Amino acid sequence: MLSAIIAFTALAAVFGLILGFAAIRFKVEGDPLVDKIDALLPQTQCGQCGYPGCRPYATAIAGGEADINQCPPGGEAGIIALADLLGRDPKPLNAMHGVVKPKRVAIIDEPLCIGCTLCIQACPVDAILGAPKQMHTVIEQECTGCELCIAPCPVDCIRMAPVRQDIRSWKWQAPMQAAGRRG
Amino acid sequence: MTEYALILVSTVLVNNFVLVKFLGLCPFMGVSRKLETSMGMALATTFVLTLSSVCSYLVNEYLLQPLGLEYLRTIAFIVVIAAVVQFTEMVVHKTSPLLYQVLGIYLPLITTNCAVLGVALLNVQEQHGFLHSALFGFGAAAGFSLILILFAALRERIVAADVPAAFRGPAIALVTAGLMSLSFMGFTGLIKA
Amino acid sequence: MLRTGAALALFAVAGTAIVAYTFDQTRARIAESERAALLSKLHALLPPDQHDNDLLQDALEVTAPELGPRAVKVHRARKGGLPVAAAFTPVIAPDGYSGPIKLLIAIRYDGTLAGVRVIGHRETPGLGDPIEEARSDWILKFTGRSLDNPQPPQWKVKKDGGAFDQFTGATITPRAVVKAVYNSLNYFAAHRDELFAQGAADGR
Amino acid sequence: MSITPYKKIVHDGLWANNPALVQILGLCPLLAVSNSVVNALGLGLATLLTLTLSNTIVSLIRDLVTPEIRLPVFVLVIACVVTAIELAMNAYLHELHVILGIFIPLIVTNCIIIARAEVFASKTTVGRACADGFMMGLGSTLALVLLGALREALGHGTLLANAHLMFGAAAKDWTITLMEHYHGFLLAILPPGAFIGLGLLIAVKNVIDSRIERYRAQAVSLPHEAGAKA
Amino acid sequence: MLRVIYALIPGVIAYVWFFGWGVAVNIILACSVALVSEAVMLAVRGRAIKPFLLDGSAPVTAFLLALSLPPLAPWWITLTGTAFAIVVAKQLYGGLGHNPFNPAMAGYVMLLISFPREMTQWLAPETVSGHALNFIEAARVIFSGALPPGLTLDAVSAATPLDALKTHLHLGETAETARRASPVFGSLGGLGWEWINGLFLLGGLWMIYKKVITWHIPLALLGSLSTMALIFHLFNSAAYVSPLFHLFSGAAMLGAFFIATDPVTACTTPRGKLCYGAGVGVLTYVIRTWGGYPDGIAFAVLLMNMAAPLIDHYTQPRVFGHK
Amino acid sequence: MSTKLWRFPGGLHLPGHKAESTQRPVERARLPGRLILPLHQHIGAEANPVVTVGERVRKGQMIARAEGYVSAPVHASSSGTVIAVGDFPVPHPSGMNAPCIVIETDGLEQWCERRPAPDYTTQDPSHLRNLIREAGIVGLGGAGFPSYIKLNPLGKAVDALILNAAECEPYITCDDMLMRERAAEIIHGIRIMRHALHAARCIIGIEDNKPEAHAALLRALGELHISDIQVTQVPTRYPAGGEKQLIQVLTGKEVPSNGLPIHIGIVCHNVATAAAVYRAVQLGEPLISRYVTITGPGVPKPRNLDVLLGTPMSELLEQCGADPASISHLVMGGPMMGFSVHSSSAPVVKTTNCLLTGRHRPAEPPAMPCIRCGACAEACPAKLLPQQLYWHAHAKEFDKAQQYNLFDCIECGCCAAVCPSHIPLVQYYRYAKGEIWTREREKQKADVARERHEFRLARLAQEKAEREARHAQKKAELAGKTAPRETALH
Ligand SMILES: Cc1cc2nc3c(=O)[nH]c(=O)nc-3n(C[C@H](O)[C@H](O)[C@H](O)COP(=O)(O)O)c2cc1C
Ligand SMILES: Cc1cc2nc3c(=O)[nH]c(=O)nc-3n(C[C@H](O)[C@H](O)[C@H](O)COP(=O)(O)O)c2cc1C
Ligand SMILES: Cc1cc2nc3c(=O)[nH]c(=O)nc-3n(C[C@H](O)[C@H](O)[C@H](O)COP(=O)(O)O)c2cc1C
Ligand SMILES: Cc1cc2nc3c(=O)[nH]c(=O)nc-3n(C[C@H](O)[C@H](O)[C@H](O)CO)c2cc1C
Ligand code: SF4
Ligand code: SF4
Ligand code: SF4
Ligand code: SF4
Ligand code: FES
Repeated sequence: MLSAIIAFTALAAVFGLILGFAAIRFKVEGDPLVDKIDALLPQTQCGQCGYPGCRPYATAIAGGEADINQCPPGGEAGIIALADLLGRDPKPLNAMHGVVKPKRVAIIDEPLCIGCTLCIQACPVDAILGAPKQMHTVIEQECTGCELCIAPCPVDCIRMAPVRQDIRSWKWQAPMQAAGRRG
Repeated sequence: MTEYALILVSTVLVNNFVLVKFLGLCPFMGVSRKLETSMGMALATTFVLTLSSVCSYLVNEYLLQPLGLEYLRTIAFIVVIAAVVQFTEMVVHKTSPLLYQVLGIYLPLITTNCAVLGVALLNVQEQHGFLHSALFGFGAAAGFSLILILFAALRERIVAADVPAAFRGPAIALVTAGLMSLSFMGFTGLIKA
Repeated sequence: MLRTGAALALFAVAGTAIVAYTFDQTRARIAESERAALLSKLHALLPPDQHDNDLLQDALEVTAPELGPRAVKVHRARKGGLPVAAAFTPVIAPDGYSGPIKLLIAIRYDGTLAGVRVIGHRETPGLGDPIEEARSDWILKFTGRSLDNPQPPQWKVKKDGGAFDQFTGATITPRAVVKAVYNSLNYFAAHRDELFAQGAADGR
Repeated sequence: MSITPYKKIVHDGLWANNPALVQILGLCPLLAVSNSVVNALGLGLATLLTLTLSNTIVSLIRDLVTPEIRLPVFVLVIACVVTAIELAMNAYLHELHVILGIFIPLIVTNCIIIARAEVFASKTTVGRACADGFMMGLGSTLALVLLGALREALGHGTLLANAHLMFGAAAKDWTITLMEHYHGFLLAILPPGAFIGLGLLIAVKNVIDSRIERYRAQAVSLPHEAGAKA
Repeated sequence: MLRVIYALIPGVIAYVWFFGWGVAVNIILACSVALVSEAVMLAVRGRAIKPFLLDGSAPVTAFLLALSLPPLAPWWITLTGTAFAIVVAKQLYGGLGHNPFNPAMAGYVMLLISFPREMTQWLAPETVSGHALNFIEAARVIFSGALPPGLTLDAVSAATPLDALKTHLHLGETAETARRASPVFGSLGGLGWEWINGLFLLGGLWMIYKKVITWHIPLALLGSLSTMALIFHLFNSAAYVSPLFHLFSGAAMLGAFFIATDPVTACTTPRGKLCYGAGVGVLTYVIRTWGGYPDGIAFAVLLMNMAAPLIDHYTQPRVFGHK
Repeated sequence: MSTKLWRFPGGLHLPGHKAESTQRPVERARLPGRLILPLHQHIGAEANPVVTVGERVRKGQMIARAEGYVSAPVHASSSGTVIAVGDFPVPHPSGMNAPCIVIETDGLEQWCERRPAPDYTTQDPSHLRNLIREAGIVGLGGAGFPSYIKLNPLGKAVDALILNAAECEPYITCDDMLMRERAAEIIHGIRIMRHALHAARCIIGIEDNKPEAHAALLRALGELHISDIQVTQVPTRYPAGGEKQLIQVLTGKEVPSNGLPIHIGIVCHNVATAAAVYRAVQLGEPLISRYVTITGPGVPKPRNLDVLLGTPMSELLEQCGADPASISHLVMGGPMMGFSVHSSSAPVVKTTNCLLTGRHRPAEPPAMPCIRCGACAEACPAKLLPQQLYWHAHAKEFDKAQQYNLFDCIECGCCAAVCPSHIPLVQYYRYAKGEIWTREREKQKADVARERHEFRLARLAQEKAEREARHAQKKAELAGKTAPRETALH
């Protein structure tokens, strides 16, 4: 009994000291992960994931609070990328957070705009130009299509339009599925 | 000489730890999604397993046996293992930051890889000597690594396959492991004794 | 750092203490169960009513090529001091299909078999494993046989012109077992008296 | 986190987050000893006991341990619990202990235990920790027994063979023979069978889940059907 | 795929010639089971059925499985084996083209370890047993287990040459005495087996000529197998039989040209194919010579299937314009 | 002559189908009522219109200016009036409309004034390149890459100028006929190119299934007493005309992956390009016409036509005795690399070498899963593993496809041609490449968005801080004001 205890105190003390060192160092690992995750998110900043922007969502994933299938703009590709990074199995997009939509941009019907600047305040990427009492316009290539500017507009002069397709932005589609793939 | 060769063949192929002895399955399932990661894990495990096999032998031989503390074996071994893992961790971190990048995340996982404790316990159960313990540990690790890497390569191919929805993910992975162990039955009887 | 070390040591002490305590509590019982386990195996072949000595106490170790490479423990049954039977464990049948087969063989003083049991083997499941008592009663057929039943040349499997059945598709395993039993009978015949003569002292 | 409702704990442990079928942890004992119902039950109960105790203790001491030594202390606690249990089993269920062999001490490294201690017990109240331990244990025990039953039935055509190892001589005749002169489908009791069997169990669970999912979807009549593929 | 079946036919005929009509019965049974289970699985998975039933892969699987079963194997053996091959080894992975393991061999090995007794009950060549079972009799044996009157199982059955060789060597005899002792041996390999293998060899060469398969795998396989055999034979001809025996007994040729070459489960890069074939050959020899099972082809193929993705990964050809 | 030839990996022997369109002599295509001239007929930036609707233009007059370095101008291929500048159907796999200039021809064929430079040897290369650029000449053999760029050795010593006369794809014979009928022009063009490049050697690579063209070239060389241009016959095997393949066959050198021929001291031009260069430099004529092969089961009288750029395809089909309505599907280019044109009203452009017509679209057999037979890998001239590329592209694992060197695929179509499972492999590769490019773009866009978002957050934080500061200040002032008054009360 006594010998047992002595022997063990010795072992455990050594063990504790060694571990003491190492355990502290593990802490640092956390943060780069958030960056890695954030780098995979589409940065639409739409908040559909239930967090105020992409980075918060990234932090939530890293913290194990959020699942990886909550970002509709990211779509299937986004989820797979996250699964790869985190070594999990991919899963279908969680319908609670919305569905995958074709990419769209906001267009302000300028004659109607009363220059209330509400949309400017809403836009997460400052993609709307304009000053008080002057009509506003959307910088198309900066707009991420987050739709946050739609709601605030008092005169409903903002609508979302699909990004224009032309011969240069066109790309080959995947061939129809191999034989027998129903639907 | 041949005796030691036989020990290796027996632990790597005939009594493969993962497929025949059912040890170290969690990392086997968990860290086999990507080839690179599986290789990192294989490397780390091989090192730790061999080292801890030896250390636990020493502890058992020169601490527990003399003091008649066999009943504390499990506790002692897990302590040893955890210590070895941490030790490896530090050494790697000090010597080669690059290798640390690769192995860093896996090392802690190894503590709860029952292959490691399994080897230690089996060494005692089958009364292996020092060298035998070392070889046994190494062989076990080699077997584990071999299977892990092959499995990872297979899985990378399977994710692209048109697997029925119900079987996607772990299910088909287990079926695959099953077929692997089916193939490994071919080695039975290779070592008589 | 020291604090953590100390704290851990504390936990270690506490833990060890508890375990050690449990150990003390269970030690006796464990020893008892181990005895019982072994005894029950022996009693299957040498029923308690046929002897009055403690089989586990009255044992010795012998090494003989007939009985296999390693040392074999011999438990001796006596009644009123007179030898009744001896149980050999483990007798090794070296040439099984996929490795050695471990046997427990009990032989009465008169040279008849009190029984044979397989206590370990690696034969092919479904082919070689009918030698287990659980799988078939093949092994039980040895009980009561002796060197003159059947005659020595008959101590073979039927396929080799002997008296013992083989299993369909598997001759090697039974062949190996029969051979081992036959050998140990011979050994017993040759060394019977010295086996029982040797004082019960050793083995304790 | 610390205010997980008991209902959720139960559901998680038994189904939603079942250690064996969902988290895929603690596989080694699961596959190794599930070749008969009795063995499975034996190890399952041992695991259950360990989980409950370790979770409880961990949650009790969670305020005493500094973060650095959290892990080692937990490991130590678990190791002690397991050893104690092992000694007890050796004393009172000797044969079973012999059969289960090194897989009892191996409960120490059963990943699920340390995992629960880490992510749950160390962050919540004793009651919940205990409940979680019990439920997780129950979850894996059920999985074990299910797999054990599957393999024993297919392999030998029996159930609960030699139950006396566990329940004493009274249980000698509990053995249920499903099929007389059954050929014996050896695959089931050999290692490959273990893997494939578990794979099938998981698949079955997935099917059930997706059925439930679809049912819900229709109930709520979402425009798009979630998870219903292939 | 149909051309694979054409290439099999000469061998099959020889098979029937030496071992009676049981083989034919097995093949028919296996084919029907294969097609049915394929259709069922496709229906369950919601895939189009017709194209996949017509692609001929299921029959090939069935043929190769049936050819590796004992000629009088009871019907339920063939049934479970084929079903396992198609359902577990093939369809669970997504069917044609997706399965990493050779379905036929997976089925065979499953049977071998699950029902070793039935799987080692081989029929003796008719020239040995002197009994010629016609189609009806064979079918009756297979489905009801009832042998024609006046026949006992022991009379018609015998271990396969490889098996017998193992047994005799196990008894400490030399390869030579073994070959004299047992009637099942022929001049090259096993009695009858040499013809069967020879004809499979022909079929295989025809497939290479027709570009159904490439030469890499068969060459590497047979090459490594005979090299191993030669080395050990020269080293100790008493304990190790000659390369010719290895090439012309068991499933050597069937394996080399029809089984190891399954494109889906083998390596796909040229160098990979060579490694793969060599691996199969070596493993086959190792298992035949030192392992517990008389023939190693099936296990060797499965083991190499396991390694195929890794080999492919490391044997990519140098792409045009790369260093 | 027997010069040492090398061999490129893979490749196929395809039925040529060339005789059909070489029986009849080349004839000028009828002048169409309107010419439709797309602004984007080349690799690089779209040209920029310099004419307005209603404006009268002469033949050869520049109507759209090159925009930037990699670009080419567009010229009026006949005289007439500009009646529209806007989107019209163009030959493109998307079947979309694109910006074009439409000219209503007046049939007068009035040339704008031409500045021939008969003696190019006196010109310095950069000036020649400028002429060629101004003439709107782009590669007529394939990608339509502005030729003047390829004529710029970038300070590197050019070991060999290779003329691609292989014309390896079935059905296409425009280069063949050009060589038979205008060998001299080609030779002159080659010498101009060579002068611009200071190329040490000069080789014309021609497949050995064109004896007449080969003879014509030799004859022309003889007449012009030129001995330093070598004409080499290469074995007929698709895609021997592929730039990289031809270079390997003739020189044994491999163009490095994602490198350019110039990096190994070689420049490769098509023979038609050479002819165009001759007309541009020595006659001062910009690129306004080219030979086009009209062939395939859809046309009764398959032949080659000398076509003004911008001529609607339907007119050419009619001229070859086909009723455009009866033609079920129309491919621009060959059967291997061509793409279907959705409307026969689309015009002929600089890269239109062939119109392949079919009466009824061949019913493609259903694609079965890949059985990894490796036939594709044997056929691949780039020594890729098409089955692996397909496996990953199909599973949308594009990064893996990239690891298997997707971007070394020249989309020659050999793999798809031999695939026993009839998998449209090339489509998968084009799809995968497109996806990868889009993801690159989206990634960049996302990074910008992230910056802007973070910038905004910072700005808001700052504003908030300032507001609070002001607030606090106000408070302080208020406090300062109130305090004295209270004292005063007492
Ligand atoms: C896979 C396999 C496993 C076998 N396992 C055994 C076994 O465990 N025991 C045995 O006696 N024979 C076993 N055999 C059968 C032997 O090879 C041999 O055929 C059998 O003993 C019959 O021998 P006989 O020809 O002398 O009757 C096995 C055969 C195979 C193919
Ligand atoms: C995007 C792109 C950029 C190119 N840049 C150059 C260049 O800078 N210099 C050059 O000599 N050729 C350049 N080339 C021309 C290629 O070398 C090649 O001749 C051209 O793509 C036509 O060959 P193809 O029809 O086989 O594609 C370029 C081609 C492409 C597609
Ligand atoms: C598969 C393939 C086949 C080709 N075949 C020919 C050909 O037969 N004749 C030809 O002139 N160019 C052919 N090309 C285009 C050449 O690669 C190259 O672009 C062209 O010769 C460069 O000359 P250019 O810039 O004057 O067009 C082919 C390209 C590819 C990718
Ligand atoms: C040359 C060749 C060999 C084949 N060999 C096998 C075989 O050994 N086993 C099998 O199940 N199928 C075989 N098949 C059929 C088919 O490829 C196989 O079932 C696939 O694995 C199904 O995905 C073969 C097919 C070909 C063309
Ligand atoms: S849903 Fe996706 S894009 Fe939108 S904020 Fe969340 S992470 Fe960003
Ligand atoms: S303009 Fe509207 S839609 Fe576009 S980014 Fe700003 S808020 Fe979002
Ligand atoms: S040719 Fe077709 S089937 Fe064969 S490997 Fe290539 S893609 Fe697969
Ligand atoms: S298309 Fe690409 S992959 Fe296919 S053969 Fe041509 S180069 Fe190779
Ligand atoms: S239980 Fe997790 S590794 Fe064995």
